[in-house]
Amino acid sequence: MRRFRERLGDHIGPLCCAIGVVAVVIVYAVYQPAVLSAFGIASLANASVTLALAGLGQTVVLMTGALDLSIGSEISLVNCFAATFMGGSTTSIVLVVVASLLIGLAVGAINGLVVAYGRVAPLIATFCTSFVYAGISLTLRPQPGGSIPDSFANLLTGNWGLLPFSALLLLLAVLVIWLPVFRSRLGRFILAYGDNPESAFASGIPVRKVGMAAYMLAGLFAAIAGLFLAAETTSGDPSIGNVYTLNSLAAAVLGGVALTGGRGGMLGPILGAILLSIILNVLSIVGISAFWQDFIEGGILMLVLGLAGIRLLRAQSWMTLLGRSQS
Amino acid sequence: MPDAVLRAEGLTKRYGGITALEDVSLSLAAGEVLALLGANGAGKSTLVKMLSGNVTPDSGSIAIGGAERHLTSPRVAFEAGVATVHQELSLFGSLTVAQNILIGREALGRLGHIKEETSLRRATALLAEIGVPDIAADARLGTLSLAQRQLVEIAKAISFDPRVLILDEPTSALGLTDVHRLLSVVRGLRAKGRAIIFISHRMEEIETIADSVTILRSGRKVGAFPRQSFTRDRALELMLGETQQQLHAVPPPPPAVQTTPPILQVADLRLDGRLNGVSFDLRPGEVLGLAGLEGQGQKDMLFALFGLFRRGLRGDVIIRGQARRASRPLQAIAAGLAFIPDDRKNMGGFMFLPIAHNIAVTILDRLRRFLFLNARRETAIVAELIQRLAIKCASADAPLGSLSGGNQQKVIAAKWLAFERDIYLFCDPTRGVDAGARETIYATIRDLAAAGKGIILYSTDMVEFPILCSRVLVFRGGKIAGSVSGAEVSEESILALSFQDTGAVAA
Amino acid sequence: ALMVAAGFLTASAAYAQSLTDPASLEKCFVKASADTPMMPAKHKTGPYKIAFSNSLYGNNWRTEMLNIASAYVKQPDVAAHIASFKIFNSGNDVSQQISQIRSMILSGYDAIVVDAASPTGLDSVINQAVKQGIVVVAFDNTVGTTKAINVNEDQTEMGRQWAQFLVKQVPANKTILMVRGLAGATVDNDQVDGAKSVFKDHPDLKLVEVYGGWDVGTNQKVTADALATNHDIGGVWGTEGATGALQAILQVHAPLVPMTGESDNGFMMLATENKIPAMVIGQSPALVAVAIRAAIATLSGQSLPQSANVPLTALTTDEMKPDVDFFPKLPGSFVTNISIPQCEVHIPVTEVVK
Amino acid sequence: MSAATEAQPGRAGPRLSASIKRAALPWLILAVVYALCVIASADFLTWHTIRLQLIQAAFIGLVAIGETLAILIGHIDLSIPWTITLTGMFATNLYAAHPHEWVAFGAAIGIGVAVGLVNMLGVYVLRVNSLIWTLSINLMLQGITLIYTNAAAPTTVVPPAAKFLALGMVGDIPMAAVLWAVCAIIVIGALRFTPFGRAVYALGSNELVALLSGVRLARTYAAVFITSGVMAALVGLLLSGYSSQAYLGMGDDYLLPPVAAVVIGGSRLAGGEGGYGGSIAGAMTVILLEAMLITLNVSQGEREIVFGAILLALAFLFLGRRRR
Ligand SMILES: Nc1ncnc2c1ncn2[C@@H]1O[C@H](COP(=O)(O)OP(=O)(O)OP(=O)(O)O)[C@@H](O)[C@H]1O
Ligand SMILES: Nc1ncnc2c1ncn2[C@@H]1O[C@H](COP(=O)(O)OP(=O)(O)OP(=O)(O)O)[C@@H](O)[C@H]1O
Ligand SMILES: [Mg+2]
Ligand SMILES: [Mg+2]
Repeated sequence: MRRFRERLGDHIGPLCCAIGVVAVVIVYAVYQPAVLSAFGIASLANASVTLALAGLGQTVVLMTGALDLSIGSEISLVNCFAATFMGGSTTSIVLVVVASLLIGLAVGAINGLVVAYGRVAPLIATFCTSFVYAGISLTLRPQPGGSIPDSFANLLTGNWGLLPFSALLLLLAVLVIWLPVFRSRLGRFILAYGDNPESAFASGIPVRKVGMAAYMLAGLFAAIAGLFLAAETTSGDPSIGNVYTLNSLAAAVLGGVALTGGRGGMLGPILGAILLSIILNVLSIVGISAFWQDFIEGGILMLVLGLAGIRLLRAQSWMTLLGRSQS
Repeated sequence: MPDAVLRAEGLTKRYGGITALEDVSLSLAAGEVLALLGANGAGKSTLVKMLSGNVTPDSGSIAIGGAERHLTSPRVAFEAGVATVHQELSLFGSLTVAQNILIGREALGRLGHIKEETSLRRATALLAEIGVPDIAADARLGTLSLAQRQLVEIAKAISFDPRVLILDEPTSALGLTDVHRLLSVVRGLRAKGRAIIFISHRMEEIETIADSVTILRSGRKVGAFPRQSFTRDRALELMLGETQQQLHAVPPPPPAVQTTPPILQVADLRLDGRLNGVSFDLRPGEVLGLAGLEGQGQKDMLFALFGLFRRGLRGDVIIRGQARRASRPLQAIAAGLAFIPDDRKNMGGFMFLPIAHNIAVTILDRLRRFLFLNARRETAIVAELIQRLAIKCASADAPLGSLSGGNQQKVIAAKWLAFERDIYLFCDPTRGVDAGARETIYATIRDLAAAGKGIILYSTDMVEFPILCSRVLVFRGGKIAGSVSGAEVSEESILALSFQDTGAVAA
Repeated sequence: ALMVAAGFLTASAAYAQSLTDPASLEKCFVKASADTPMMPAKHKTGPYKIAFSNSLYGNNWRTEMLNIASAYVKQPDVAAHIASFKIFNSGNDVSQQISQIRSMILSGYDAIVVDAASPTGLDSVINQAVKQGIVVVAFDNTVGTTKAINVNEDQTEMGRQWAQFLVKQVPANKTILMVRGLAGATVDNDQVDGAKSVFKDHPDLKLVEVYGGWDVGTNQKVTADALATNHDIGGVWGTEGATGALQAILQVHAPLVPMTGESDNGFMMLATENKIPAMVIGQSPALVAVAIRAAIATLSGQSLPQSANVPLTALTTDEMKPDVDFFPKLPGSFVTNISIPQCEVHIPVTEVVK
Repeated sequence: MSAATEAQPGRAGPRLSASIKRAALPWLILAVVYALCVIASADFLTWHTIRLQLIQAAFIGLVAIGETLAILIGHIDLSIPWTITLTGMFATNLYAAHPHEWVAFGAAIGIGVAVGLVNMLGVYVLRVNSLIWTLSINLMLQGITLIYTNAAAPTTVVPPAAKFLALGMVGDIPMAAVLWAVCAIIVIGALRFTPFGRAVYALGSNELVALLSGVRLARTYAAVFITSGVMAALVGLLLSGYSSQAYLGMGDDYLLPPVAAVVIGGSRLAGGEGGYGGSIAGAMTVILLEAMLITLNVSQGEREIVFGAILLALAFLFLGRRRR
């Protein structure tokens, strides 16, 4: 029983998100039954996948107890790169996809170098690099445009019966990146490092490499998100990623990932991302003015952050409370 | 000695002005248990941290199995065959017991994935081997008690199957039965030819398990001898050195006059599991000691009085006849309490702010003239305190962090002398403090008592009680196990009360 | 004001027939270039379900535009063609707009009107909509795909006309300050291309370019900066937000010079008040009405150019009439050209200011 | 004093010069940037040009007061942009309806106080990471502004006092700069010479020690975040005065530049070290950098790269390093 409650406590974030998603989808379907068609499901999936990927990337970094404010710029950068250089031929598509993923790893590595080896506080470090990456996207592509071949676009955004390819992409990212990482030692190290950096060092964990790897994984997920956005919009836009920085944090926090590190899984952020993405759609379907969207989005965030804070208020001693001080 | 598994030569480590360890050499053979003895701050943990790769020595060398090794990180030490149980545990609350034990050495499948089942089996076997099958290998570490965690930490070190195993105060959190289990594991390892360094403040354990004893004092090795020539008296003399004589030379203050009404009354104070019904009185002019083994509730008692627990505290705290149980430090301060913490870095002072600001922080309201601080008065007060406590500093504007540990501790005391309170709570005020500074702090405590303040002193250093306290409460399991007062206050009487049920270990 | 509104209503009733009248359409929808193809007509019986997918919201122009859209579809002659009309706002988030249009496809609309968040980002979802038989009309921020009808004002021509006005007014060897819009935006590039095609024939004029971001505050700031380091400015080529440029000039007591700008109420008020030679041509928020009209016309069997421009109307200071062309009682940020007579779009002020 | 301190000139010397270096560095950076501006255009030598930059710097400098305090206590305030816009919108609108200046200024201060209190609630009471909390508040305020204004700039009627503060002149000196100077003196004085200042540094150095020393944490948090909110609100009014109207984009430039001003000004992002003196130099540096990049016609992309890289270099070299 105690074990069960423990388990439930762990999964309370994902559970709440799952309930939220189901509720929102029901409201959606009432107002617009066609959303349950193949095309509708693909629409929902496409709308959520980018944020889900960004949320996964953010989660990896959060689990080490740091944070990444450059995720949005990384997404924009890869998006602009892909839309600018992806030709029509299969070889060039493959090359650009590979190069995009490498760019994601590279910008992640830069963050990791600055934070883990340069010992600059994560907040400032990624705040600064986000400007550098945004500047590079703007220089690469001063205005939205470029092109993405239909074949690539359809590959990522189409659907096969009830199965949207975008959901497959997310599944693939989870199967090929998340699961192998978190089933391996690296994942264990990431969690351990976020849980207690001093213990991690004393346990012989290569702490700097782990910090670096976390940022590189975040960059990789951001790159996939950027590629998906390129396919979805068939173009590049230097500001397209901006919304994902804060929203990825929101999705992760909604999904029960602790900002203090050491805790989190992939289901929570994914469900959190789906909830956040669909809710805006539903708001406009239900007829709530767009002006309310920022308000509601900010409100949801404040509510979740506040609730997490209230949980902390139960801390018994002032030392644990103040010991949790901000990054 | 060709069969030395571990040989350290001339290890030295300095932290700023403090010499933690100076020119210490050590050699350890297979199948040998070496007990490391020394007072608090003698440098035992520093030595351990060097042998485990957590700290690099300023000078000196370490050889393992005959080959010189540069233990630049814990990983290198593990690879060299040295596993360590640190004084502060190196575990992860959100991982399971098995994941903790095997971190970095998990059983991997062909795809590089962790085989959790295998790990679980290995961890379970290991726990059974050290005689603690009651700890479930798949339990979350965060749900275990401190003693259980200590055992997990030991299992983790043993799982390396190390040539050298270092145990830094592994028994401080353990009860009698667990200590027995641990000691038999150590014996088993010795039988397998492992070399073991064992640190403990409990003489009985040393007598039971050690093959040889090395004694540190103030960072220096002051003695090493085989178990046969070991006696408690000799060890104590070497550990405490002349300081002890010097300290004993000062007469203890007179016991408090029992007729004055108590300034502080504590009645049945409880804090879930950590304090189990503590009651006592404190009278003006009295220095009341809180003694006992580490972690028996003495510190929690001080924290509770000073309002550091926000919730969960039950029972009464009565100050000058008024109920003043605090759930915030501000309330405690208003009720007339001052608190001098042991953890200088995290709880004591503002390391990067000037000394003057550190001292004046408690009296900001009193220094206010209109909107502004009365700078002249502040300077005068600070200067007076610096002089009174003989704080060695370049100027009152120097950052606190630039001072030596002892002087930092004096500054922390100074800020509560600036803001005169009725009751002073001293939490191990001499931890890591050199002999001279100790004297100043002792004198300060005596002066306060003479001025009619009530003082509660917690110390990990047993010798301080006889020279400072008129009465000592000995804590065990969050309760007062007994008390001694006046001339009865001695290390022996306190130890006797502390060990009442663990004293049998020696047998 | 009520009288005026009533007058407009009766007047527009008279146009009821001409909403889909080919001759009238031809006057309004001018082919963007000679080789612009005609879009095939649809023959659906009305009334039609029309959705409007707007992107950015939260500036005056967009707010007036949204009000105009709601007002226009209620005018009796238009309402006769419309079964339902719904507005969706996505913000400047391309994927949000994509998913909104996808949801419109699901809802079975006959036509979708779009002000796009990205010039290329919506192409594939629009192609999908068209494949489902939906008529898509993009305006203002138009789209790249040729499956949609694009309706706009010719930004290049606008920039050119402003420049032509200035080269007539500004003495030789002076500097012209170009307060551009948002760096990188297509509209900004088009306007400046048009202007430079004129200025290149006047090499004696020195050009200084700054970005004003199309808003008053930024215009004011960058103009103040530019005025500080350039002392022989003879004219200001401004666009949206030029009110700020004019305020900066007044603020630092720089000489008053000929200016251009879009149809901001404040700009026209200041220009007439200070008697500054100025020319305004504005991107009209009523373009949305023209786009809705294009959707109705196509659905009811008319063929329109795939890319059409609405004729421009320029106004100079001496032609500006209070309470007709500009409105001294309304805020300076009010965009004045809320009607497009060439397209038979007449919107009373009371419908736009709420 | 002399009796209390044993003279150890050998130790005092380098430390003193280190703190002078720390205080001087922002001004040195400013001097370098100004020299670059002069090289870019000799007009930067004229009082006329300097005056214009001074007005812009004053706006940044005023909000940097709140940002400096927030950073000194180890936090950050990213809710400034939409506090500015909401205040501009609300106060000018209110003034149009009730043309009394005190109504507008009262409303502005009210908004500032309210935002500050909500920030304090999240950061102090709920202990949410200030970066995320204040950004969420910023989003929320954006929503409120859009709902309230219906996304249209409502009025061009602006309180004359706001206009005067933003554009007026005292002799040859802009009123905005005078206001800035007055506020700067107050803040520097408060940080140096009042119990409040001591509490700010104590809190930023080590919150637990501050708590144990009887520093009134809630009061200090509230004062800091309310000051930040009120300064943002004030700048919202000034900006409305400057442009004779409030508009929706008016706060957009106030997310990063105040933080940059504080960081360039030498305050440690982790709190406890620094002061407002440096932020003054920082604010001018930020404005001059921008003016220079405009004069040089550097593209937006390059501008961001340069900006981020300079800030990162400063952080790496001596500002925001974590200690181990
Ligand atoms: N909590 C900590 N306590 C002490 N030192 C730490 C801590 N965290 C990191 N370090 C530093 O990190 C270093 C070890 O990190 P890590 O093993 O990850 O580095 P690495 O990438 O493997 O380096 P190398 O390339 O030199 O092998 C140590 O030198 C130590 O100084
Ligand atoms: N990181 C550090 N920085 C500064 N001083 C240190 C540091 N670590 C240890 N010291 C100092 O070195 C001395 C030796 O400390 P150490 O922890 O080795 O003592 P110990 O013998 O293990 O004491 P205990 O019995 O209390 O565990 C002490 O004076 C301590 O204050
Ligand atoms: Mg290594
Ligand atoms: Mg120790």
